[in-house]
Amino acid sequence: MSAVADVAAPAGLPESVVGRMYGEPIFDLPKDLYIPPDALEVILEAFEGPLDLLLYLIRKANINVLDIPMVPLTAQYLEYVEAMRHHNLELAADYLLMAATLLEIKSRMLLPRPPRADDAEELDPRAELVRRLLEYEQMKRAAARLDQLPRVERDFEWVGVFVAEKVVERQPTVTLHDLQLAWLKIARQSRLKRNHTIQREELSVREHMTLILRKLSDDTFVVFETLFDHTLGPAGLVVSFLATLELVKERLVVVTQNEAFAPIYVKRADAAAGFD
Amino acid sequence: MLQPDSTEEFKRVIETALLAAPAPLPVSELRRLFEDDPGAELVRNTLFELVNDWQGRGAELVQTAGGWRFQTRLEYQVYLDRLKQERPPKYSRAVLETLAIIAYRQPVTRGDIEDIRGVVVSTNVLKALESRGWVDVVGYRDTPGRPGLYATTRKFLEDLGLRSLTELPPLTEIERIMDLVDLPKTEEPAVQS
Amino acid sequence: MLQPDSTEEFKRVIETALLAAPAPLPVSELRRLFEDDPGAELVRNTLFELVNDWQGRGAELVQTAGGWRFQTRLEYQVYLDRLKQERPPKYSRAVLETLAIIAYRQPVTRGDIEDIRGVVVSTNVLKALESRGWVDVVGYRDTPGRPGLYATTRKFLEDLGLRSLTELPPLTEIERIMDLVDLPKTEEPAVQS
Repeated sequence: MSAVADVAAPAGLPESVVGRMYGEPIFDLPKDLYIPPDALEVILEAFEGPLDLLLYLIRKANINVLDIPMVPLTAQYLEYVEAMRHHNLELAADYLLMAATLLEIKSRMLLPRPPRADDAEELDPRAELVRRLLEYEQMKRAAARLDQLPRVERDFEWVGVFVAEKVVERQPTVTLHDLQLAWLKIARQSRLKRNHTIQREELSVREHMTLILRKLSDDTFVVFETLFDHTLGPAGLVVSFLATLELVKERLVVVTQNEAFAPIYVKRADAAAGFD
Repeated sequence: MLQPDSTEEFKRVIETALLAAPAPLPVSELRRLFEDDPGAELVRNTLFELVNDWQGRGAELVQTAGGWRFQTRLEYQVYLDRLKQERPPKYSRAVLETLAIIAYRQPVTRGDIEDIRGVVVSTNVLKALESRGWVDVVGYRDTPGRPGLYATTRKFLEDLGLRSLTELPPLTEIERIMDLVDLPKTEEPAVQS
Repeated sequence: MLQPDSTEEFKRVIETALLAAPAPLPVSELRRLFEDDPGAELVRNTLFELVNDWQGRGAELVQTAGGWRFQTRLEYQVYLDRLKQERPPKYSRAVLETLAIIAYRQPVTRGDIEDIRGVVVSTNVLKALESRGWVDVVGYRDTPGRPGLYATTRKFLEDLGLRSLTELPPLTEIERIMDLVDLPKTEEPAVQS
């Protein structure tokens, strides 16, 4: 970053430093505007453009920006530009444009002002230049102050503590609605729905089919009566009975009775052969 | 302030570096915080002090392969999870349909499921449901190959907040609506009963 | 543990979330940590308590544009810098002045910036600010060429620890001088009083 004389010079540099040459700060532009060839390039880089250079000249000469003496300022500026040209530095068009502007203002200042018909206030040819200078100076200072604000990674760091998580897989959630939709998709796909409309009663039977199969998991014969849970009440018993019949029909269980009124045994159809 | 002027301040520097570090810091790195190397032992003792200081807090100082770092305690995961934007993953259509068939038609074999869905049911689908603890094999059908009979488990009911299978959403009503609304969309003209 | 069972634990949850958050958390987000919404006031009071609790520590709880966040105190940067592989970028005056103009005069086009600075603004300058995430194009001016309108981002505010643009350093000093002149900021020649 190049440093320049500025009220709000970036931290660490004296205000009067206008640039650096070979690492040594340059504190002043030479009074007579003779600029050593090596320094010129440095100085050119030190300014952000013609407005910046003009502001420097104005502040340095302690000129009231609201009442700029155009003749000496223009002369100084032109000398500076001339010096740059003398050293064959490629002058940015912006610098030449400003030179033309200054000359134009100066000539308008020198002309006798034509008496105006009305009492309208006079136009100051410098007004626009002053406005631009002040607006630029304002932004230049604002930039320096922004740069001084504490900034992350330069002046402080965000705190970021590692988040420990159990290495459990995040399980998908399923809602009843999902199940319903899934079934409807199946139904839509096939003609299943005509044959397999699921009724509540049927579902209850199917639930008991599963319960009975779980009770028969030992692969052994179980006494028929023990399959029934009497706490379920009459309706439950009927459903359990229907479930058993359905299991028989689907050939999932085998029911045996050696003789009339003898105990009825139930066994999973896939169980290893018991006594037969 | 180039060197901390007290042991308390020394600890604060190490704590602050660990709080802001994007990765675990080994002792060798922590020594570099100071202009004059405090040595490994002093740093290590300070780390142990910090571990104590953070007892009972929401984060803890732990030693990992890469060095020391602060991390949140597992008990706080339940809170932090609520801030996560990401939705939990969704099961594929195949998994959901298989689950629906097992739930509504249990006990069913893999073949039954394939008959109903009209496509082959991959092993992964059934594995996903089994490892979730939602379905299991409750028996075998006495047919060639003795295929396993799948049914839903108690955990399935619990996880979906059901007391019994009869509390599954009834399908008749919606199927009726579907017959009215969606019929034109089916491939083959369905036969109305 | 679904709800914290004490106010101390409540504070710990909020503290832990803030320590672990990758971005500032607004009060509205912090309320979401809990199964039962504790309300904004309780959360806000807890935040103020935490600000106090962290007095004298190496990090502080601050409020930025996006919400609340822990950051290290400026005094500790001298230590933390020693661990850094590379220095943070220093911005040229061209970049800083461009940033200032965008910040104070937004939304502005590149042409507006060039008018104020009196020089051509190189593409690299704007690129540097865009890649830092500090400015972006928020629209296009309806003039020939439809130039992009630049504005500062929330990240700009956060990175500079500002809650809003109104917290930018005031321009009053110079504006006072300009008031004296009372120059219209238009293109027409101004009228001197």
